[in-house]
Amino acid sequence: MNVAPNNQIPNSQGLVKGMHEQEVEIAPGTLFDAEEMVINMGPQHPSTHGVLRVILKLDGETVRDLDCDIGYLHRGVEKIAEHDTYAMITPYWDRLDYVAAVSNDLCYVGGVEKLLGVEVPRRAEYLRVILTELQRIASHLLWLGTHAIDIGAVTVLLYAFREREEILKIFEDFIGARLTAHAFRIGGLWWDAYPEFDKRVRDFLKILPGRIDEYETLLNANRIWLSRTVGIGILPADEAINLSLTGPVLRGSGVNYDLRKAQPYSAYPEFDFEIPLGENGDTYDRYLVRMAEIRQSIRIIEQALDGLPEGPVMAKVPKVIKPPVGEVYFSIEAPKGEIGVYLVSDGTTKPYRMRIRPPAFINLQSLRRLSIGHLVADVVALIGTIDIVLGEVDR
Amino acid sequence: MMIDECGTERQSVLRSSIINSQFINHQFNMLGILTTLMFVAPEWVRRWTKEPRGNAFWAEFVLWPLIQILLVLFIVLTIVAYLVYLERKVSAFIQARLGPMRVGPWGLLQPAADGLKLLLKEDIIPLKADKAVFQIAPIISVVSALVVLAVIPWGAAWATIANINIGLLFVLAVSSVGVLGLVLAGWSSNSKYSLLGALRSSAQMVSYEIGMGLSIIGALMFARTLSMSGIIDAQQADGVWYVFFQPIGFLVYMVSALGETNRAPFDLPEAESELVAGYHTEYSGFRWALFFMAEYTGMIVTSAIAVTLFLGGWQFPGLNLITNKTVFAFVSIGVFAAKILVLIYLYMWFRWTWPRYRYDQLMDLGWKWMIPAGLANIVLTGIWYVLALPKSQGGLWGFMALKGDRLVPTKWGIAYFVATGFAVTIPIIWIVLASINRRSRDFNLHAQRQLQIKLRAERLQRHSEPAGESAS
Amino acid sequence: MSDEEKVTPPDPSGDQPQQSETSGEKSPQSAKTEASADKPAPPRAAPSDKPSPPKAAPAKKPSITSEIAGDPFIDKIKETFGLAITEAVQTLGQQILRVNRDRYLELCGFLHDNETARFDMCTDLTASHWPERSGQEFEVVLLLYSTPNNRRIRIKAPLADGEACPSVSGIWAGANWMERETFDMFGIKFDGHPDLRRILLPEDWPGHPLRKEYPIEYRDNEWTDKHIEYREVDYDTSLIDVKYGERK
Amino acid sequence: MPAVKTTIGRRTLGEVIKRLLLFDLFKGLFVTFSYNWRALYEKREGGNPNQAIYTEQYPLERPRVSERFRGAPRLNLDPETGQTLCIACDLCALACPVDCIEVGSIRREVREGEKVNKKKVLTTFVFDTSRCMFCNLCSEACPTDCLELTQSFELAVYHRSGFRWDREMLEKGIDYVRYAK
Repeated sequence: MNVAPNNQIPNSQGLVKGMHEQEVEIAPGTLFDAEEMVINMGPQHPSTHGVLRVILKLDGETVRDLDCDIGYLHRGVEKIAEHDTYAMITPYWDRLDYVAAVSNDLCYVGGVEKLLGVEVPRRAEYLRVILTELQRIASHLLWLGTHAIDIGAVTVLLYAFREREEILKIFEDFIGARLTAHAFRIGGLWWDAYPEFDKRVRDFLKILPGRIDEYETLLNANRIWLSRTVGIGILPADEAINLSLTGPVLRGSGVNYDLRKAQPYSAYPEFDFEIPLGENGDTYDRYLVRMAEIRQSIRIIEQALDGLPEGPVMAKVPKVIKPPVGEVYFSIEAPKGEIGVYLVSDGTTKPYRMRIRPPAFINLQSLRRLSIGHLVADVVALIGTIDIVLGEVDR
Repeated sequence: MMIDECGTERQSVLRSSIINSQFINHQFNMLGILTTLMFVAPEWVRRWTKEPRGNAFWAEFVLWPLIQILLVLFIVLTIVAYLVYLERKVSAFIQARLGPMRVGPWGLLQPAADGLKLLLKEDIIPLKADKAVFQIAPIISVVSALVVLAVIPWGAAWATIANINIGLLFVLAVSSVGVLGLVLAGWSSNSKYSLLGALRSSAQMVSYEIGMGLSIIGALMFARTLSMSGIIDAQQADGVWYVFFQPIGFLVYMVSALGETNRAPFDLPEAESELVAGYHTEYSGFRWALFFMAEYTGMIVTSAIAVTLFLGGWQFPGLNLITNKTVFAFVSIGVFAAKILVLIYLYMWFRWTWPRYRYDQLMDLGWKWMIPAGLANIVLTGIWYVLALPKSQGGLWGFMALKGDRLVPTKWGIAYFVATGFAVTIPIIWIVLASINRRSRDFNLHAQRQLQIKLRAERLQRHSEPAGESAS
Repeated sequence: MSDEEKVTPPDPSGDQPQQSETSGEKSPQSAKTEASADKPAPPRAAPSDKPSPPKAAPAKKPSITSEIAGDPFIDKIKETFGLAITEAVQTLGQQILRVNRDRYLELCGFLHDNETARFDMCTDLTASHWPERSGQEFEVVLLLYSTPNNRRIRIKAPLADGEACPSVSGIWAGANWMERETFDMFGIKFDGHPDLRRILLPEDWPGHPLRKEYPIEYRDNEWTDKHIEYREVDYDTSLIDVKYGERK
Repeated sequence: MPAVKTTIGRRTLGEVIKRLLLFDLFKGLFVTFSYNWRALYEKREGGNPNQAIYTEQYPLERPRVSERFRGAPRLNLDPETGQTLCIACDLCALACPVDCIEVGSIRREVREGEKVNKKKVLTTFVFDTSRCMFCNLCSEACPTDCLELTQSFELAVYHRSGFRWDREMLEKGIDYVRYAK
């Protein structure tokens, strides 16, 4: 048995120093001599949503301490970006948060457009909003399914995937790819909407609210679901802000911070929608917030479809993109939170430095704060509630 | 003593069925061949051993039971394989999928393919596992599940392997040995996930065993026998299935049975999202299949007990119209199987609908809800029973009458017991449970919510004080 | 058949960035080389200029950076910190303060606690490497956000190579992992960080990849030698079964 | 901004009774049972979101691949002459973020009517589909609509070397296996 040595002394923040080295050692003594058991959750584990490795220090089943080991998927996107031209970097952004590729693209092309001073045609902006909101729905549906399956409700996963599949089909017809979409180009879109786009999206939006009701029937009032989520991982607003959380995790704690309203980008100021906020900042509230966000996204898409202007979808952008010397930080509200790009340009065709502000990476560090004192089963629920995608955490 | 008793009972049953010569006319249809095998075979064996008719120990207690055992094992294990298929199909249909479709028409040969695959798979034993225990554990698990099949009254007359007079006790005793297999599997695997799963399962099964034991006592008060067929006969004599007398008992039994068989929403020992696969994480191939077999046999067994105790066993209104004994026996098996299947569908339906409880909540449910409910049910049932006794025996209303040598409720008595079961027992037990769990942390979500709001308000107050201390 | 058959072999991928860099900066030159037909043009540089409009020569665009003027809060910071604020500019409407390393932590505390500003969220913390700036090779970039005021500010603290930066993870707990990542990628040490370890790369990984001197083609190093087992694989060529046929 | 409504805060008598009768659990059971029931009798039509069963039985039912789908690469030929459209300009290789394209060309004299021009002519073209991330940047960069990502998506091969597509393969396309029942 791998047993934690007793001599690990938590430092000022309570983190176990040198967990990496020590947890593989086999300490002399039996299970019953040691006060705590160190257990590896991941990197191959059904509910770590990828190759996340969580090292848990357990007392019985209560989590005493926790450390996340990440980087198994590290590709060095920021380094690659320094060697690629601006247009070539976009596909890499698809592969960060690969369940919300369209949102990532919007962040990157938005950043470059801001640096270049390009004005994107209104039709393109509207189409971008439609696609990103569809992507938000898709991402939230995937989150819902995986979160539910973590808590044991398997069926919701399949239902959610069915609806997500419809979105992916719309993407495939529009963009040409389902997952890693490469949806946007600097200056607009490569493709205009296909003829039946409007009808397909509307058909889907007609089905979706009923389906969300179905998920909520299965989960919302279910006593097992409630007892698994209510009061689990409570995060007060001030702490959530201090931990730099963004997205539904922050809004579940009642902080009204949504970049679509706070610092509007693209065509968002033209739409009427609300930001759902939680009250108690527990797992259940974060679940409710996301479900409400899906409904708000439906509203936005309907408005965008109604007001979709005619015109070109691509601005006049030089083939060789050379932004002026300077730097920019541009961020959007991705499904996981605030995804941002910090671009430093030295006037050449390649960015001097590109920094991705990864929402899931930064949200993930709250896992330790959330989990300590809860049970192993709650850690699973909490990983789910943070909604991480390891492609983005590791970059 | 016991063996003698049931032996003579069996002989009398056999003799009577052999004297009944109807089946001989139907020898050439399938039914006939089967009945011939089951009834004449012991007779042949007797003649072959050339022993006097009254003293056929070998035939009576070894050979004939062996045939029965093999038959039941064959049928039950086939059913188990097809239960897996059923589970996959039911889950698929619930989840907007198709399920297995490729092996055979509608995937009907999938269980065979799965079995073959599992047999051919590499049998992996972890390097640091306790090898002997690792190998024995699944056997213990599956044997304890299969042994119980011996006393289950599959149908009328001859369809029970052993009709012993302590059948129910035997079931409870043997099925609780199954937990030993899980614990040993978890321990010997030398894996933390397995160990956690084993610890969970041992605690869970031990706790739910209590609830289960308490829940059946109410029904036993009416049946007044522990013999499985006796219970069914008692329900026939009383004229009503005990689920109507014992709604709470049935509910508690079903919940406990879910917990006992480690099915969702109580599948904590093998909660795949937390413990990968719990106690059988390190198992592969056919050893793993044995655990699977044990689980599904456990489902059959618990359902069979529920059917026997609460749902009238193999009885069904109108079944007595069948006069042919052989047909009656087979129809009764069919009825019993159908009832089991309905319960198993319930198991599957629950599993694919609800989320999973957390470990401590599961224990709370067992200890704070199921056991008090079972106890209260016993007390209340006792009170109703005593009140309904014949006036000559000190009862208040005399809703029961002596029929032969057993007390049977009259028509008013049936109405009285059903009414008390539903209209009085349920509210009283609910009040009892509510008062017990009023301050329960995990179940009183309202209180929990209020506490959070209070804590949050405190935090915000603290936060609104002039900042500065938070800066380093 | 012409005599001068010259197949231009495609370059290995590592070369490519350099090539297109030259195409960006020295496009007049490359245009000249293309014009002379005898000499083969550098394979990558020539075509990239073709589609670009004729005025390919990079006209110096007006700078997008300007001094901040008339912002009372920035003025107050300048007043408080005096010469420690070496630069206060805005780019595309985004305010940037450059502060000396010595008073970096103090400024952060001020921004966090100041009642009017209350930059309570550390949106991002990163760094950039400027090898040609001697003595200020690194720049820690801190992006702050104020939830009450919906306002952003960017703090930059220049550092010399090897110099440690004060940690702000005591002010914003969220900066913890960002600082770890910055340490991992740039090798910048953060004083007072509770748990400064590598986060994305393995503990014993050589080098810090986002430094400019770190090559992009860097697949096999001591770490891979030590941890990844190489095995010779005999390819079973019978498995190679590529069919040609009519497109369906 | 409206906060999310949380249904736990208040408890009316109705809610208590519903909870007593396990209403929340039965509601969920009803949803799943309705699916199960519909699955038994409804006509099956793969990929229809209104049907109770959504499964598309892939090898039996071919999926509908959209027109813009970015799948296997192809080098288009001139439909009249049968010659390649590629002018060996190398733009695709330059545009590729993962450098999976290698264009080989020679400079040779080509007779065009009266004139004899010196022109770059395509010799080899190698496309590494194992590295390709199907971003369409090469196809967008192509000035002659020669390189194109097509709708075929079954790119699995038995050996790594099968990912390296040469010019012949790119022009003719792979003969991928279609699975019969």
